[in-house]
Parts: sequence; structure tokens; C-alpha cells
Amino acid sequence: MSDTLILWIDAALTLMILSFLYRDNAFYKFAEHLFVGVSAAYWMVVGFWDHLVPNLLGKLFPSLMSGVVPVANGQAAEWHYLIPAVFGLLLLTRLVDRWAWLSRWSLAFIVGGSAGFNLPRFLDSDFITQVQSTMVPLLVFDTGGALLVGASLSHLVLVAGVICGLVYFFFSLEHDGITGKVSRLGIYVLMVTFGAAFGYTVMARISLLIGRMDSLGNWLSSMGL
Amino acid sequence: MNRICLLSMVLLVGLWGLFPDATAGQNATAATSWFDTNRLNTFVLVIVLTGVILWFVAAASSGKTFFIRKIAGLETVEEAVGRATEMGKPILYVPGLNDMDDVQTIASMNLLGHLAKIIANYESTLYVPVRRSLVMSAARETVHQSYLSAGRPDAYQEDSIYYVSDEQFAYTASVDGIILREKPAACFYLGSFYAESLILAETGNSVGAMQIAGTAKPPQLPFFVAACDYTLLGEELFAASAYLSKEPRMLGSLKGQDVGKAVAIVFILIGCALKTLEAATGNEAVSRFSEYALWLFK
Amino acid sequence: MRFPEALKRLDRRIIFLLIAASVALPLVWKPQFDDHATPIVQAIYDRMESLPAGSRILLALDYGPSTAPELDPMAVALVRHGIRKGHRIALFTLWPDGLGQINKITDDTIRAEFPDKRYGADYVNLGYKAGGGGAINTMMVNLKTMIPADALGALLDSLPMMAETRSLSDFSVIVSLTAGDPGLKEWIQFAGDIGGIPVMGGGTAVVAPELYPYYPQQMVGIMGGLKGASEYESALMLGYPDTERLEMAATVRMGPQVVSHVVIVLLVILGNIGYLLERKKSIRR
Amino acid sequence: MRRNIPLIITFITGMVLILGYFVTRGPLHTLYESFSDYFAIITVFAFILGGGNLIKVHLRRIANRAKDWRYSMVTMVGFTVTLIVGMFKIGAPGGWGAAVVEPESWLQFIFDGIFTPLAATMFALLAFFVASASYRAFRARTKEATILLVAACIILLGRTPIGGWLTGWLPPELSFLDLPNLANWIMAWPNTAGQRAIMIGIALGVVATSLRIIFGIERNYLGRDE
Repeated sequence: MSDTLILWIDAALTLMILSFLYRDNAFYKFAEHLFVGVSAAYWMVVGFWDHLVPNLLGKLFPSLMSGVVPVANGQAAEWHYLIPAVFGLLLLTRLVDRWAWLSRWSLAFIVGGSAGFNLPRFLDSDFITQVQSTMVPLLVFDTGGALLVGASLSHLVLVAGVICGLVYFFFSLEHDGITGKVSRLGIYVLMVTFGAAFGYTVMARISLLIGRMDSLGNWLSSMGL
Repeated sequence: MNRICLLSMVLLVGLWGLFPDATAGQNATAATSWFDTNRLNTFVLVIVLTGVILWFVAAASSGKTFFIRKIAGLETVEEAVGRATEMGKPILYVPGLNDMDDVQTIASMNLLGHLAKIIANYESTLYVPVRRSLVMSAARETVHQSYLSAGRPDAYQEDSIYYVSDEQFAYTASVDGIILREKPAACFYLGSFYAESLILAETGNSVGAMQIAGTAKPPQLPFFVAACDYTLLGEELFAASAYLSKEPRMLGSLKGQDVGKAVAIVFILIGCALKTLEAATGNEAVSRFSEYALWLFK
Repeated sequence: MRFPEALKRLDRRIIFLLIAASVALPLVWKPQFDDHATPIVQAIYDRMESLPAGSRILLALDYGPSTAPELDPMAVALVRHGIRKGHRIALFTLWPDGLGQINKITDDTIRAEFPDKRYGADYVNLGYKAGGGGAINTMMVNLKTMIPADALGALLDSLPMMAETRSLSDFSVIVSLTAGDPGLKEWIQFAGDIGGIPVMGGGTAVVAPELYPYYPQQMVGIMGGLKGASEYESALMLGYPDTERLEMAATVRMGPQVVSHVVIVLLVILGNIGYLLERKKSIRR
Repeated sequence: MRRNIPLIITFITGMVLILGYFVTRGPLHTLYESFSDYFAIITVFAFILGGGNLIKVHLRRIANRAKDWRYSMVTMVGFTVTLIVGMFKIGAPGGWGAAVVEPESWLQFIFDGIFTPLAATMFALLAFFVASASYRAFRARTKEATILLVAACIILLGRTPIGGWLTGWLPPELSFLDLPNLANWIMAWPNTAGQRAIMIGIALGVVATSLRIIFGIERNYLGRDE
């Protein structure tokens, strides 16, 4: 029974959103607003039960929470978890205009935390290792010592592509003369990249539509059509 | 500023003492160094780049000017505004979907200020629908300032900069409606964009508007490039903003990042040369030498 | 010159109908296409194959229902492969809505196709954790600080396959199926590059191209979109012929995918013909 | 006070997480571990804040009878029902001790029946817009746009079996022009090169922004002084 019900609600909501293709209308607005409400509550609930309860409440009030988180059973309270609890609650002061300035403290922790996490990791994974992965031989030989033209060409495209792309994003030099030519090449490489991204994005959107059509098909076939 | 840093350092040392060394017991026997030597090269680069970037920011703040290359899209701005005036049609400016905590939105505000100055002189109407209320207040202030400095405070219309909706597609549908009704002669999409990029660009295209876009969100760039007359690619958005506003923070970091790119280019060239030599000669000495020479990028 | 005029005036709703038909019709008539794995996908298959039976695998479903049509087939294929090889799979997610996806995979694939596999010994649901990179970072240092219990509330120490784990390094490989941020990129930056743990996975076709620079040094392989999933399915059917009788979602959906790609390419070409004709006309004037 | 304390918090958090990255043990490492754990916990409160904001905005709209206020009622009903069902684990077969999203529970029903179709169809709509934009907006206006469109078409055809049909007849010595081969080559080499140039640029941008934030040069995220 519940499966059939899901199938029908699913189909109704899908058609409501698709009706936007004809034009903006009351059905679409209904579905859109329902989505906003349900998703916000869903995220809150999952965040609360899967993270806050075991990782914060269970550690602060083990005996109180042992009914809902067996982990907490018999553990001692870890009071240093008051720090994130206070910061978390301060974040909520944003909802009250008079106290909103206090939420900056928690915001400062989040923003500072992201900056601290990101700096060494982007430098390591997205700068150092990327530069290192681009250091490839421009002449590739097979085990017998014969030159592999195709592979060498591919390596050349990679190295030239990265360098020309970087030159295009270099703002301290005017783009004329040789720099101009190199950056011109860079922009062509970027355009091929964007073309690939374009093709992939189209592919992605179509796949999602196929998924939806598939579930509409299940609904139709459940009615014997 | 310096006082705050100093105070923070003191607090940091205090915290150090507050948190007991949980790992001290387990690792006491293992004579491991407390510093992760595998990450020494990253550490060196962090120090070097930090120094370079902070130096440039400080230099820019103290009034030193730096050269920034011409950004091609910027010259077309004046042409677009002129065209709108000639046709007696309005101009649409979309500052992206993110709030003021996104650097792209801040860059977009600088560009809006520049655009508003030109518009004030040309007497055309400017529409700025926004998705966040904070962005609305920032945009109003920016545009008002520009009209004041252009000597045309009378022409400033506050109501043309307004909040629409926080919901992504509701906002998009509304902007779509504005384009279809008002038929702007020029559309600017500068800032942070998501999936709506192609919907906006297509609608603008269908009314024959001249379109200039710019975003540092790589997945949306293809759609802007394919459907707009001019697109600022990625960092060009920040460069354009720094170029116009001469804002020391942006200018300084841009310069510092350029140094980083130069380092990358030089090392890639050296690395490729050494690797090619190694492949062609099979010489042991070359590979040993390249290990030292490329230590920073090991 | 009435042709370009007509081209220009074409109502967009006609295009909408065209695209709907190009997806719906092939779903009905079900054309079949042979596919084969490209090296970047084959690498994932080979890694799964080469791990000794009983290896612990972390499968992170970092996506929600909005992109499930692209990523669900990958999850199903990976689970089918992993369990057939005798690996032990820990399901996890960095997305709150990924929790529903984990339930779907456990219910529809693991319990339905492998009824003899036991929860806690052969597979486990570690649930959702917030914080993205921050959460991964804590899991690198101390897994049980971040995940003291599984999604059902049972202590990790009470689950045979998780009892001995101390950090992410106790997993033989991390597989992330990603729809964006946080996802595969964070797993590479916060776990793979730091702990030397092999990372691989799949992405929606929107995020996959951005992750290519990590291959092969920082990432074993990646499946890009539905096509990547279909390649993995074909590798699986080649290696395990008994899977051929199962429904392979991505392979079936390649039919509508092919037809709509052709339609879109034709639309781009047609649109540009109209544009070129018009431009020629205005130059002549 | 309102300005300086946040700056100090940012500095300390940022510094601990950067330095902790290079340190394997000792008090700094402990601090690093704890901050990392706290960070994840505080981000959960952001979801709660999101929910709170939603209530605030929509209640105000309803109270003022603003435009479309009836739809705000829809949002509020959807929000409240999901919240109550989830928070009190109503309809969960396992009761209080069960997983929050248990199979057969009411929350899973809401997820399957309401959340999934709405989220999935919102994104599926984009397929239609992409098709319409392909026809009406994507023009080979410049040399750059032409390169982009050609590459996109090669990918679109080459990444599906149709590519093999179209060019499969090519002789072996021209097999590199076979659409699937060409598409794979584009992905592996020029695409990687371009993405890598962008990635290196973004990495440097992240480093610069992080430094400006940690050293208190960038304060926009704190908003204006009241």
C-alpha cells in the first residue's frame, strides 16, 4: 500500500514541477514551497540526530542520553564539549536582531576554521602536486627505445596547455608580443576545457531527466498502462 | 591590527597549556619527531607565499601602485551603456546568487560601482534585482555613491535595486520576467552563479540584449561563453574589480598570486626539461640532480 | 528568406516536447548498446579486483536524490562487485540527504541480492556526519571520535568489521560518489593525499571534468556520469557473467541518453545555421 | 569588542589548524584534533539556523499578508510536519533508539515520497532549458565560442555509443579520429591541462583569501559595524 501511495505522490509532485515548462503556475509554486520547507526540516533533523546527539549531547550528558545513544552508556561527561556547544548556540543569536552581533563569534570560528583547513590542503593537493604531475618528459620512448609520437604529443599538449593557461591568468604583464600569443593559445585550451565541461553538463542534465521519466513510467505501468 | 595579532598569540599559547597532551603517553617510546618532515616542502611554500602575499597587500595599502594588464571585457562596458541610452532601453545588472561573504559578490559590487558611474553620465535606467537582502543594501549604497561622485544624485532611483527572493528558481523566474518585460539593451551577470546561468543567458539572448558575464564558478563558464558577447573568466572577475577599484587588499593578493603562478611555470619548465633529458639519456646523475632541484615539488 | 525566420520564431515549448520525446520513446522501445570500460573506469574495477577478499572499503554516498539517477547505478555496481569479491563495505555520507540513499542501497541491493550477508560483519551503515573536510580530518586522526556509533546507535567496537579500526587508514580504499561539495575532492585533499589511502569514485557529469587533474597520481580512477556507470557495469558483466541477468540501470538508460545527445547536437547545429544565414543577410544589406 | 573578539577567534582557529597540519603530536596536535571536531559540530548549528531563518521569513510573510503568502503556509506546513515526525521519531518502528531515517519509518516515507521527486524534478527541468538554450543561444559568434561548441559536440557524440557508429568505418591508421577516441583524448589531455591551470589559479586564490581572513585584513564576512 505505502509503495503505491509513494508512486502516486511521486508522480503528482513530478508533474507539478514539470508544469513550469508551460509557464509559472500555482501548482509549481505549491511544489516549490513544499520542497523548501521539507528539505530544511529534513537537514535539521538528520544533523540533529546523526551528529549533535552522538557527538555533542551524548558526550556532555552521557547518563541523560544513554536511552537514545547506547554509546553514552557508562561514559564520563567530557566538559570541553561545552566550547562547541556555546559557539553553536551563539550562532543562533542571529535570529534575534538585538543579539545578532554575538553570532559573529561562531561565524569567526567557522570562517577561520575553513581558512585554516583549506590553506595547507589546497597548497598541497591543488598546487604542489599539480605542478609536480605536470613535470612529464616531452619525449616518450617505449621499452625498446623507439620514440612514441602520439604519447609525446599528448604530453606536449598537457604541459603547453597548463603553462599557456597560467599565462592567460597572469595579470602583471600586458598581453602583447610573445605573451599575447602564448595567452591566446591558453584561451584556446581553456575553450576546449569548457567545451568538455559543457558536453558533460548537458549529459548530466539529460541523465536526471531520464531518471524522472523512468519513475513516471513506473507509475504508468502500475496503472496497467 | 598589530595589537590584535599580539593578543591572539598570547591566547594561543594559553590554550596550548590548557589542552593536555593526549598523545604524549602513546608516543613517548617511539622517537618520532613532533614535526612532520614529509611536509617540510609544503611548510616552506606556506612561509614563502604568506610572506609574498602579505608584503604585496601591505605595499598596496601604503599607497604603492601596481600594474595590472588590460581586461578586455571592461572596454565593452561603455559601449553597452551607450547603446542602451541610444535605444532608450534599460540596463540589467545581476550580482550573482551568493551573499556578501562571497568574494565574488564583493568583486561584483566594485564592478557595479564602476558601471553606475558610467550610467549616471548617460542617463539610462539601471535594474538590479538581488537574491539576498544584505546584497541589496550594499548595492544601494554603492550605486548611490557612484551617482553622487558623478554629480547626478537626482538621477539615483533607490527602488530599481530590490530584493526578489532567497529561493534560487523563484529568483531566476523573476529575473527572467524582468528581461522579457523590460527588454534591456544590455545585461550584466557578474558574480557567483549556479545552474540558473544558462536560463538567464538564454533569455537575455532572446530579447537581443548585449550580454557581459563573469564568474569564478568554473562549471557555469561554458554557458556564459557560449551565450554572451563577453565573459570574464574566473580570476579575471577579481582582476577587473581590483583594476577599477584599486582596492589594496584585492590588488595585493592578485600580485602575490601572480608570483605563485610564475613559480609554477618556472618549475614546470625546469621539471619537464630534466625529465625529458632523463628519458632521452637514461643518465643516473640527471635523475639524482632533478631530485634535489625539484625538492619543493616532491 | 523565410527559412531562417521560421527557425528564429520556433516556440521553445516545441523544443521541450522534442526533448521529452527523445527521452521517453527510447525508454519504451529500449534500444541496447554495447559498452566497454575506458582506462579511467577500468582502473577502479581493477583496484576492487586486486584487493584481497575481506578488505575494508569505505563507500561514501555524498549525494542526495537530486542527482541520484546518475550516481545510484554506480553505487549499485560497486556494491555488487565488492560483495561478490568478499569485501566488507562501510557505507557513509557527508550529505544529510545521503542517509536516504544509504537506506535505498542497503534495502534494494545488499539485502535483496545478498540475503546471507550479515550486518556488522559484512556491511555497516556509519550514517551522516556534518563538517565536510573537517569531519574527514577528525576521522583521519581518530575515527571513533567522529563516529562513536553506527547509524543505528550500536558502538563501533561491537561490530566485528569495525572493532579494530582506529582511523581512516584502516580502510583499503575510499570510494566516494560525489555530487559536489563536500565529496571526492575533500576525500582526496583531507584523506588520500595526507594518509596515502587510495581514493577513487564517481561524480555527476557536472563535477567529473574538474576532478580529472587528480588522475592518476592522487585518484585511482573516476566514473563520470551515467556513461561512467555504464562502463563499470559492462566491466562487471564481463568479469562476472552471472550479473548479466540483473537489471543494469545505467546500461538501460544509455538508450535515451544517446538519442537526446543527438537531438541536442542537431539543435546546436540548426541554431547556428539560422544564425549564419541571418548574419550573411545582414552583411549583404 | 564587537569587532576584535571575532578577529582573535578567527586568528587562533586558523593558526591552530594550519600549524597542526605540520605537527604529529604534542599539545598543538591535541588542539588541532579538538578544533577539527568542534568545527564539524558548529556547522550542524548552521542547519538549525537555516531552519530558524526559514520560519522567521515565512511567518513574517504570512503575518504581513505579503505577496504569495499562501504559499508560505505550504512551506510552514511542510517544515513543521517533517520536523515533528523527525525530531520525535514518530512512526519509526524501532522507537527512540532507532536510526533517524529507518526503512519503513515515516521520515523515510517523506524522503521517498516528497523530498526525492521534488529535488530530482527541480534538476531534471534543467534538461529542457539546456536543450532550448542549445538551439537559441549557443552561437559560434567568435573563434573561442566556435572551439567550445565543436569540442562540446565531439564530447556529446563521442561519450555515447553513437560516436562509434558514426566514425567506426575509419581505417586503422586514422583511428585517432574515431569520435570515442577523440572524446577520451580531449578529456585526458587538453581538458586536464585546462582544468589544472584553473585549479592552480584557484589554489593560489584560496591561499591568499585564507591569509587575508586569518590576519584580519578581510573582514567582509563580519558585516558592517552597527
